[in-house]
Amino acid sequence: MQVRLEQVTKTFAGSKNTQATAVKELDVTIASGKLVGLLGPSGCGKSTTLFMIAGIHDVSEGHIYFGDHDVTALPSDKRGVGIVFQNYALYPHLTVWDNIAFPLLNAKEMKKRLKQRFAELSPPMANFKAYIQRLVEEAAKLVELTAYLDRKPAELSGGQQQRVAIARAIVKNPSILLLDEPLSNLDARLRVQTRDEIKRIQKQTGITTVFVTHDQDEALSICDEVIILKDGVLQQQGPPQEVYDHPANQFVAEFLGSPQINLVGGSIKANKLYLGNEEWFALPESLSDQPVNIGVRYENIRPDRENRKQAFEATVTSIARTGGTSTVQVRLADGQPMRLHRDSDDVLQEGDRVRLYARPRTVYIFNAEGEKILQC
Amino acid sequence: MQVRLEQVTKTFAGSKNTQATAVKELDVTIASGKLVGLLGPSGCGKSTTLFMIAGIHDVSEGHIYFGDHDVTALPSDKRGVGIVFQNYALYPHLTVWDNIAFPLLNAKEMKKRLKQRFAELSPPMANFKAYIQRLVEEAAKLVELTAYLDRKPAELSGGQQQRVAIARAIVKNPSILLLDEPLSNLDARLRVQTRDEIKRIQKQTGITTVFVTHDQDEALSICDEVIILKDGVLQQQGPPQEVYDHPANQFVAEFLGSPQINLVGGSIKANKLYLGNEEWFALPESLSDQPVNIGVRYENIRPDRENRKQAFEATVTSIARTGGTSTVQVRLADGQPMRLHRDSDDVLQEGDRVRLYARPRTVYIFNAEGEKILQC
Amino acid sequence: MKTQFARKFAVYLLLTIAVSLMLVPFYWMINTSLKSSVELLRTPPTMIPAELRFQNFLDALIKAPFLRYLSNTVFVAIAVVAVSTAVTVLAAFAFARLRFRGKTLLFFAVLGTMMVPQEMLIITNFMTVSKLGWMNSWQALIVPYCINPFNIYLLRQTFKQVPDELYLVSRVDGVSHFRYLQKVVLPLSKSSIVTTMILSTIWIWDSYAWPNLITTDDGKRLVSNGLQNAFTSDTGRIQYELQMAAATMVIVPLVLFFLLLRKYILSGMDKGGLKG
Amino acid sequence: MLKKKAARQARYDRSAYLYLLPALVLLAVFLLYPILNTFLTSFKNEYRFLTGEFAGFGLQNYADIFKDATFGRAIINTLFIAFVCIPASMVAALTISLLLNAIERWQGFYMTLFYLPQVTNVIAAGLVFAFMFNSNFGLVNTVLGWVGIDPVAWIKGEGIAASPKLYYEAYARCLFILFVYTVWQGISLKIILFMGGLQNINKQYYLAAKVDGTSSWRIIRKITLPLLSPTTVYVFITSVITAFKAYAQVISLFGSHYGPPGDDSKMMITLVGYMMDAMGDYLTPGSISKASAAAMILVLLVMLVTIVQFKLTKKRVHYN
Amino acid sequence: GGGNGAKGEAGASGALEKAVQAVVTDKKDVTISFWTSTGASNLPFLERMVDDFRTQYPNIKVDFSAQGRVDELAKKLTQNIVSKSTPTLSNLDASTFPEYIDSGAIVDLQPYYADGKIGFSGEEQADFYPIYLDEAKSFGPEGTLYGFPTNKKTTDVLVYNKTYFDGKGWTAPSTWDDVVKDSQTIKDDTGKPGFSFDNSYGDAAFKLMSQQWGSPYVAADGTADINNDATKDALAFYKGNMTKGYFTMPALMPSAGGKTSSNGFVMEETYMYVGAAAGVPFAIPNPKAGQKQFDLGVAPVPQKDPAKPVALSKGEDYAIFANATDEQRVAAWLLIKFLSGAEENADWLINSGNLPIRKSMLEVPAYKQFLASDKSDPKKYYMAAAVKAALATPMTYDKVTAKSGDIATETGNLWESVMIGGGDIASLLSQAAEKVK
Ligand SMILES: Nc1ncnc2c1ncn2[C@@H]1O[C@H](COP(=O)(O)OP(=O)(O)OP(=O)(O)O)[C@@H](O)[C@H]1O
Ligand SMILES: Nc1ncnc2c1ncn2[C@@H]1O[C@H](COP(=O)(O)OP(=O)(O)OP(=O)(O)O)[C@@H](O)[C@H]1O
Ligand SMILES: [Mg+2]
Ligand SMILES: [Mg+2]
Repeated sequence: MQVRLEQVTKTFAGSKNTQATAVKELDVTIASGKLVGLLGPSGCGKSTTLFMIAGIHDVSEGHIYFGDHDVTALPSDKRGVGIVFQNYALYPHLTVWDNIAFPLLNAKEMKKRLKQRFAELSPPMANFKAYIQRLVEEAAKLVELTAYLDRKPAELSGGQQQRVAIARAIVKNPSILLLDEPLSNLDARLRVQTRDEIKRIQKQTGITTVFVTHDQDEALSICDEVIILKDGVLQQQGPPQEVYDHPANQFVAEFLGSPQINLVGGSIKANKLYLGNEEWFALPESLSDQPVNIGVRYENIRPDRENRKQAFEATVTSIARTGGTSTVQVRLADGQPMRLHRDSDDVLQEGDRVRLYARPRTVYIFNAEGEKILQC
Repeated sequence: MQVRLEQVTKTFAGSKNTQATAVKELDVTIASGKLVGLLGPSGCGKSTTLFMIAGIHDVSEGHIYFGDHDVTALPSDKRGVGIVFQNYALYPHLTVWDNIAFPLLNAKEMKKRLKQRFAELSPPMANFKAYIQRLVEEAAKLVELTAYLDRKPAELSGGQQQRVAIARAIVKNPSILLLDEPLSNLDARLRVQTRDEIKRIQKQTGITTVFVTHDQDEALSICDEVIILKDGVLQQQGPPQEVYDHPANQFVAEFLGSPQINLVGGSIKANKLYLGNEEWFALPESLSDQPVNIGVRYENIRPDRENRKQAFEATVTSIARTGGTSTVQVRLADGQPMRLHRDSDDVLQEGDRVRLYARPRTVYIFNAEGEKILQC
Repeated sequence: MKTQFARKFAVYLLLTIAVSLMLVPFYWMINTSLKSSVELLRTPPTMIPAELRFQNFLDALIKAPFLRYLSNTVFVAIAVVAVSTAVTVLAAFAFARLRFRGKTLLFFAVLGTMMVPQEMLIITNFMTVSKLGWMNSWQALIVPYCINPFNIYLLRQTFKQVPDELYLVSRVDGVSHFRYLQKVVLPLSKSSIVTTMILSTIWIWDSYAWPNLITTDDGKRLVSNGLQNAFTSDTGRIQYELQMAAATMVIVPLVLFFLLLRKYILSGMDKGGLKG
Repeated sequence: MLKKKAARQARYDRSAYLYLLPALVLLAVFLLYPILNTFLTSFKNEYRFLTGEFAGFGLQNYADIFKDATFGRAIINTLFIAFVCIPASMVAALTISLLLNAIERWQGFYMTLFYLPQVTNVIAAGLVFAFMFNSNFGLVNTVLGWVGIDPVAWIKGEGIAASPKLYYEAYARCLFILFVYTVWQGISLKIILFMGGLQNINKQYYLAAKVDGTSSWRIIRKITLPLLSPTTVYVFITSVITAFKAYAQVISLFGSHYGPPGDDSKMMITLVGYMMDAMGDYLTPGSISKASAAAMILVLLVMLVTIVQFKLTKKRVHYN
Repeated sequence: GGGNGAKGEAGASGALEKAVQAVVTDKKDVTISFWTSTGASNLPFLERMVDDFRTQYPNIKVDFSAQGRVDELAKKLTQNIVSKSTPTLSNLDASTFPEYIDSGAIVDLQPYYADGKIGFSGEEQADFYPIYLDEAKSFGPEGTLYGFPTNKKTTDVLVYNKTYFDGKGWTAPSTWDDVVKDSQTIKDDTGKPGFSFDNSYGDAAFKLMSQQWGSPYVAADGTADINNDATKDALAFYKGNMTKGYFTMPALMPSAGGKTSSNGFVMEETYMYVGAAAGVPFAIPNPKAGQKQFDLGVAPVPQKDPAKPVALSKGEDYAIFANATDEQRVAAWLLIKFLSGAEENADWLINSGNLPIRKSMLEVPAYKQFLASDKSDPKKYYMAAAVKAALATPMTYDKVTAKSGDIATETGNLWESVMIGGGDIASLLSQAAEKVK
């Protein structure tokens, strides 16, 4: 199912007669069957957007469509979405099993659909209860909770609780799945595993899925598209690699990429790009003279072994190894810092003078307002 | 302050007369003034350990020492620790300001200490209230919440709530700081920033800090030491790079490192290591013949351009670009998969046959029980 | 450690003192119920009956058809508790959770009815009931008790404390309001619901004027009427020892009822499934 | 704009009326209708209950009431119960509840004991209080004797009609007895309600505060009480409303003439007492409507007080 | 409201005859309901009488039930009048009658009383103590009989400590002067007040004494007449003796409290009191309860002027409700008549201590035997003594009015206020008179 937000705005009435606009005139289309990541800094309106799609928050202005259907006024129980809350929202009095089975057993629509599916089952199963049991167990297995089905939420660790919430959302096979930071409390292994599993389920069933995350790795590795918000305003939407490679503005460039992109001051003078005071390369387009910020990602800066013309000089100030790679900190001629990545076993030493280069197409040029004015 | 756990065990009485051992005979010493990361899969007992240190959970067996002082029976309010709960535990009826100021204004000990510090302030401040105000504001600024001081928790986003909890723990400058996944809901930028800030504060004040995280990057980049648990049992303790480079067993090797370490089946025959069926290299030590698991990290596998003897052949099956690097999936001669990292702009193609090698000292050999039997 | 103990001790001591003070009338009731009519008149009164006269209980039972009154009361109480709990829960849920027009107004109407003295309503209600032809009927004893604004207010207050997220997630899952009420709100609000049930029961147990007015048939009397009427002589003198013996017997079911439900009152609202 | 409004409307839960239906029907029949009837009756002059005849509508009944000095006394006494006795019994109940909440062992046992007065027979309670304040051998005087205080004649009316000083002394003593009785009477239920409320507070908050080294007293003040506020407001509002309807306790303590023997001013009368007296006189024309007028004034007063309470407490009540 | 009454009058005799024919002759089945305020201890005796009636009239089904104290019963009746669901027959307090009559809620019994077939013969009518019928006749207008005396009649008597009196060589005082004289000696002798007057009915002392002193209490036109010199004198008399410590009140006795003197009396906190005849058993001392053993004496109430004795009757009367059909009325009347039978009442009177309402009752052997009880059964003995004392003085009644209840409350309060509170007699009297106007 396609989800379309049309000029959607959400304003909260604060406790002291103040108003907070959490989402502003958001225009976004989420194509049917896609897995879309919602990214942005804390407090940018991700959860709010999700809640509006789910029908939990009223839309202050604008419209939301599921397919061709305007659901703006549709109550949440009629929207047929599945959701994982950022704070889990498990039923505290129910066991894990009951929590997962809750939507199956207690939603009329759902039950009808399940009964039908049960009837069409091949090979057929003996009874409906066993079918439910199987569904719950499958979901539990997926999130590795099979051993905990009898426990109450209070007896689970944080990550285990989160997994129950995921199982509960997935078990009902919704037509739209909304996940609010579903993996934030999981360890790396389980995280990768669960996200791959979500991806698999999503692919298999074609559920349109919106996925809030603050982890770009996650976003970049499983999402078909990402939507990037800042202060409730849409910044960019597109396939993750596309957005990564072609950030729409300085914010996106800075936000995506870990470690953060290198940003150094520079300027355009007579259609030439200056890195600090040093001339770097000539621009393919003509742009007015102005001070600019130049963004280059770590991995796009390499030692220049071929003596390229466009290389620039720097001094290694420190080297930090993290896991398999080293982060090398260098200083440009005018003192601006920059970082690059090298393999851990590279032979650079502190104090070395190196020549570095980056291909022009990996260099983003932003004006003073943070708008991207050029990427070759 | 040094924290020492001696044979600490924690057993929960479950709801149905069952017993769950969350932590088992844990022997750990956290050196004074260190920042220690507590790692392990979800449900392995991290929070439980933290709660026992804080005095929130009673210890079922064993002893906990702060310095030379046995605190096992000391109530939590006498322990002088600061804590961030995994689920924040913000006071719902108080504003952000009040939440942060809560420990400053409501603990007698604390207030006494603050008054003293206030008296010794240079330059001196006009009144104590202003001093508190300043402390709260500093903490709020640190977590970028200055604009939200008047709000109640319910009016904050998930990440904002988490930041309040961090500010509340940090503001009181505790002698031991316990953080339970304090950054799980923050976006990458804020995450890096906050963790650096925590590191800075920790360094500056010398607070012994225990830090639960599921993010190894985090652990590896800021922790002085990491402690790795599995099912409540200590697996390894040591400086992060040390643990990364010299995992004590297969579990640790698998757990640390993202993406996960390559593990391929092999065997030892006549003191030679076989990768699948292919002979790889001779072992420097003599070991009995046995089937083994061989672990090699992604970044330690490289295309062999120098035609080394110890290289092995593989076929590229797929290439996935994520951000700045590509993950290359290859198949060994006997069909076992392996992955390696390359720069995104490497020229490998699917179907290419490549020769790969890894230095022997980056190769871990585990026996069938998952114990490490050799790392050259 | 020492202060810890001293503190605990002080708490128990205070509670014990408070409990003793509270229980004086209760003790007096039992004390009186075991005295002979002769000893009852002794001045100053004896603190412990010189001779425990359990005969009083038998006498009380013989004097009035107490078992009948008691079973009547139990029947009415069960009916009232069942119906009024249903009515109250539904209304309280609507007030606590649902959105509808006129909510504030209706809620204030409910609150408003709490303010009118019950005694004033009896006159009109008597007319209503007699017009309905309910005189001397079980309905007349049951139906008017099935609405209690105090309980609606109490439950609304409790229901409001169930975390919003639980409601939201069940709505998103397509769970109907009723199901949500049944499966989530009720289990989480056990303690308050049980409290209202106990209050309703006590209400029935203690109510005197209305049942007295509406029943003229001895077969439908409730215990409170029995208590008042059975032990009063024509000269207005009351046989206290019998009355107290009867009173003691009458409250036994209430105490048992409370003991049975006590653990629910102390169960509280589980909030373990939420972060934040 | 129009469209937006339509959207809003659709978000109303229509089924709400279904949920309310049984309650509203019963409410209308057994509460609202009688209230309306009372309201009408209060304006009927010379209303004769038996025949329903009356001499037109008017404010005569209200005028009569306001001319009556007894009515003023009823208001004062009622306010005393509502705003002196009730707060005191709330504080006592809250204190006991907090103590109860602080213990684990025996908690249920103590709860049960505290609950017993709630089921104790009203007559037994009345008897025991009369006995407790008996001037010769009452418990209170006995205890006072232990600490060397002379016995006090608690419910004593000698000479009070002749001497204002004696009258007010007697009045003060009666108020004291009423105070003790009212506090005692309401405490059980309040403890039950408070305990329910306390159990609903997430223990996590206590943990967080405890780790910070917050003293128990501070925790109570800064966390327990604010989070208990919905219960407290409920208890307060309903207790005050109940207090305004106080009647049985003054009757059981002071008899149907509302005072010590020798007093004919009905010094301890309450609003409902006033109403009941008028109602008790139901055969006298005009009497029932006078009672109705008193009831309406009572309702008006309670409503006023309740609204003020709501306004005052609204900001302080915390729901999650 | 008066519809029923009007109909009753229009076709009175014809309808009555028809109904009598149906019930008595044709033995047509008819069901009546009968409510009583009789307390639990005496109820079985009344029940037995009703049972006897049922046996005698198998075609009349009687729903008999006790409905609590007389004031509760009255409240209930009033409600049921409004909702037109009254019982057929009930007993009522005298003060209830005027308003019930006024609103046509009850039936005039005169036609039944005088009926040739079911009424009372002249001889039978003369058998009743006239006071009771006169009082019933006084409820309504001239010539009507809206009530009919029940068998629950009593009056106040003087109870005294006979052992003490015998010790002094005294007999029971018959005048107030005697009472004062004896009290003075008692005071000097024991330091205790000699006399107390129950105020369990609130207004009893006020009513009795003011009338003995010559106040009309209720004027001929039915209005209250209490603010007069006679009343003032009576009050001043009692008050004066209280000040001297000769007289007391129940509320002032340590052991009594409340409104009855008997508890103080058995503790010898006083030596005489005036109270209800039926309450005499409570004045018997019980050594097991730590009380000193002494004998009682029971005498008629003291008088101001023995030549013009005043003693007040207390009790209830039957009424038949207008709601009832003609046949039910006849049946109810038959029950009333049955319940006033002499033989029938013996057990009731013996056990309840109430006064006989017919002279012939005194002749019933069982009752005769009761009156002759000796001390071996102290309770019976003293109850009989109380009956004898009560019968010794001719009784009177006060005409009831719609305001009777008010007057009683006011004067009751006034009495306490004067005697205990020390209030000023004149001003309190004028206030009270104002209030009951
Ligand atoms: N109150 C409890 N009763 C029973 N079992 C519990 C309780 N609390 C925790 N456990 C169990 O103890 C184990 C350890 O829990 P703990 O909360 O320490 O895990 P954790 O390492 O913090 O995990 P996570 O990363 O998911 O938060 C888990 O398996 C959990 O289910
Ligand atoms: N109920 C509310 N009342 C007022 N403001 C609110 C409310 N809920 C959210 N906000 C504000 O709206 C903004 C967006 O909130 P939202 O929860 O959507 O953020 P988010 O993107 O999900 O952040 P996070 O990653 O921290 O969860 C925040 O600044 C938040 O403070
Ligand atoms: Mg969020
Ligand atoms: Mg945890």
